[in-house]
Amino acid sequence: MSKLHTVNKSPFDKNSFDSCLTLAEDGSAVLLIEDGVYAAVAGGDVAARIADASSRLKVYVLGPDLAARGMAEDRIADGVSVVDYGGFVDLAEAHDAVHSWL
Amino acid sequence: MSKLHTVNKSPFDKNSFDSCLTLAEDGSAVLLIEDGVYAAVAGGDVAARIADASSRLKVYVLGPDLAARGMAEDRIADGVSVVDYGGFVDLAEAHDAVHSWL
Amino acid sequence: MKFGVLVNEGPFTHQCSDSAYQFTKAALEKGHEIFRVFFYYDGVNNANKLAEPPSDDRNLTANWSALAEEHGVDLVVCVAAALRRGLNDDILAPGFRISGLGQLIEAGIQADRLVTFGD
Amino acid sequence: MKFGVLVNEGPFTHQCSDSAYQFTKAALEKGHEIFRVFFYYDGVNNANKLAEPPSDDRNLTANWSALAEEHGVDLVVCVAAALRRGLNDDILAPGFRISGLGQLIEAGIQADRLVTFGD
Amino acid sequence: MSDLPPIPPDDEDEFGVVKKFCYVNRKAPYGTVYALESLEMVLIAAAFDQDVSVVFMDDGVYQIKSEQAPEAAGMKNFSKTYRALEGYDVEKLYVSKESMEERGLTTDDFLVDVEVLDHAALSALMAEQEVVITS
Amino acid sequence: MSDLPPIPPDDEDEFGVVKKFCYVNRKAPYGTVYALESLEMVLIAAAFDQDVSVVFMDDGVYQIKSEQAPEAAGMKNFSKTYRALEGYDVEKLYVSKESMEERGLTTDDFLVDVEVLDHAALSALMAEQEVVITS
Repeated sequence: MSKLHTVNKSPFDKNSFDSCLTLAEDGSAVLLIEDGVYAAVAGGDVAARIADASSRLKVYVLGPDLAARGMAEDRIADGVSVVDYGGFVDLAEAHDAVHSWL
Repeated sequence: MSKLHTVNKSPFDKNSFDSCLTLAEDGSAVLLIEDGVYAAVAGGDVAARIADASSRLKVYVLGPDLAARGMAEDRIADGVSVVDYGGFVDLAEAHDAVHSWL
Repeated sequence: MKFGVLVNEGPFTHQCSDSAYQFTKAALEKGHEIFRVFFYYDGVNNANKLAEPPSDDRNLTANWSALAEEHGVDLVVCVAAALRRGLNDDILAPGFRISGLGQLIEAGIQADRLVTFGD
Repeated sequence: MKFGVLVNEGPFTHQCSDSAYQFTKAALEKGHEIFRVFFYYDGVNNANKLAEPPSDDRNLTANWSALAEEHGVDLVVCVAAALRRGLNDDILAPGFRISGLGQLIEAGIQADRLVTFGD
Repeated sequence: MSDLPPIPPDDEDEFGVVKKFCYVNRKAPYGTVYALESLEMVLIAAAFDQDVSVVFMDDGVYQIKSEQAPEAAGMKNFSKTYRALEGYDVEKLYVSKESMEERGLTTDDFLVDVEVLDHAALSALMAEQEVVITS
Repeated sequence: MSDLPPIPPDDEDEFGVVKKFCYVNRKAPYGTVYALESLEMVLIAAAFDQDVSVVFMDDGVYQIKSEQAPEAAGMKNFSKTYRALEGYDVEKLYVSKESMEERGLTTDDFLVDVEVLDHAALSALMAEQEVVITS
């Protein structure tokens, strides 16, 4: 079973991002949405955690939610891919189940 | 101006407790309510932060909210006093303003 | 002493409404005056008279209405927040009134303490 | 593919309702089937037809109703969560229906994917 | 809960399909309503005879703390419903070892029997689930 | 905002009392509604001619990030209202230095002019306030 994990909370505000990266099984995908997109442009420790995870997980960020928050795509950490809502649907289809880290 | 600060979030879940302890001015009071009461019985790092702060802040916890969560008063960290809703009102009266860290 | 109370979240969803109610009741019991309780954000949902909590659970809307009835507490719901959330006079519980945000600022000015409850 | 969608928060308060709506719309545009959208917790507030958002803002309730009208999407509001929060048939927006939690479990069983949006 | 659903007969299998449903609880009780209403979802899934697992992690481990007494705070005590889960054949209750220990809790603090899993075991368990419901 | 309150005349002083009102914003915009509705409170306080300060700290610093474009996510762009604050004589905007730096932001990222304060200065500023409104 391969899963799509979504994270919708800022990594500075809540532990959802950390819990997701810790528990997501190898080979699964993580999609950052809503306030979760700040993780993709946070830099520092958060970027290092994404870099660590990217050997075993694929990390995506929802473009419309980044744009909403005024974050240009050139701020995105290495190893993070941008998708739109259609891409979100495609990811949900491509994995066996969706786990939302609320 | 002396303030009563309230914290209603678990220290494990959100940064409200840390932000409050960092920003509360010397001589003010901190009252832990709702899910904030877990800070009073957390032990470990959280208890150490309360101990550090208690030289310059007075820390209280709302008894009914501790009891709601099944936490006996013998788990409470040193330097934390228990009050009920009447005590909450008294604290709000005794300080010049109330700052709720939501 | 005069207290103002600000409630930012709906009943059932956050304990904030319970905490605000318990604080208000304790202040009245100590002989303080409650200048006003102002409901903002999802707090406006406290005033929905259609709410039917399970019979073994508390009914916060009824509790607030009782405070207004017994102690004359002024319960004010923000009109802008209420409109957005579908709360209007047709479904407003007894003892509540709908008015503008200025009523909150007035509470901040006139009350000795403004105490906020939220998420 | 058949998708089920679970919405846990009200419009105006959390982006979750927007995200669920955008996901549902994108799935339909890609030719997928939406088996059901289920509204639980404060998500039931999406179905309140009395909501009047500012004229320059989006109206999620109307958007959901339009999806039901144009694509036949089944919009189900949990009866227990709705009762508590004061949502009943009198104020239910077009295209929504009130039913039991079993409808969510059915969506979990029948849909190929259940996607949850919440706080 | 005020209205527990009927305990299902052993032979109920309404949709002819049994899926692995996993409820992941990461929020504390009482501060928000999620713990209570999530529990209602668990009971319904069981009534539909699905293969239900319940995970308590992060602040969700507080949901099953024993001796909850919310009456003085004006709230309803729903913690006894966790004890009723067994009657609905919901017996797969898991607790995150790291979450429990970080909060200074032990299995003696819980009001129901649970299996304690470390991160690796919990990750493996959740990877097998077909429907994950979070709140 | 759809309906900005009227800009008050200079001599308005409706209650004859001016208090120090401080709005503390600690939440990101769009994920939740708090940023938008808090801004409506700030405008009203200004219309009542109070001494208003606005603090952005923790994720609240994201509220004044420039170039917000929420239209593609189906939401309304209310960020231009921060620029309107000056017209209401709300000129005391403060940002937490530590919060800004932790998020990799600089004052060039903000859509309004702000004063950046470190923890000690922010603590001193907030200690002087008579009414603190948080969300």
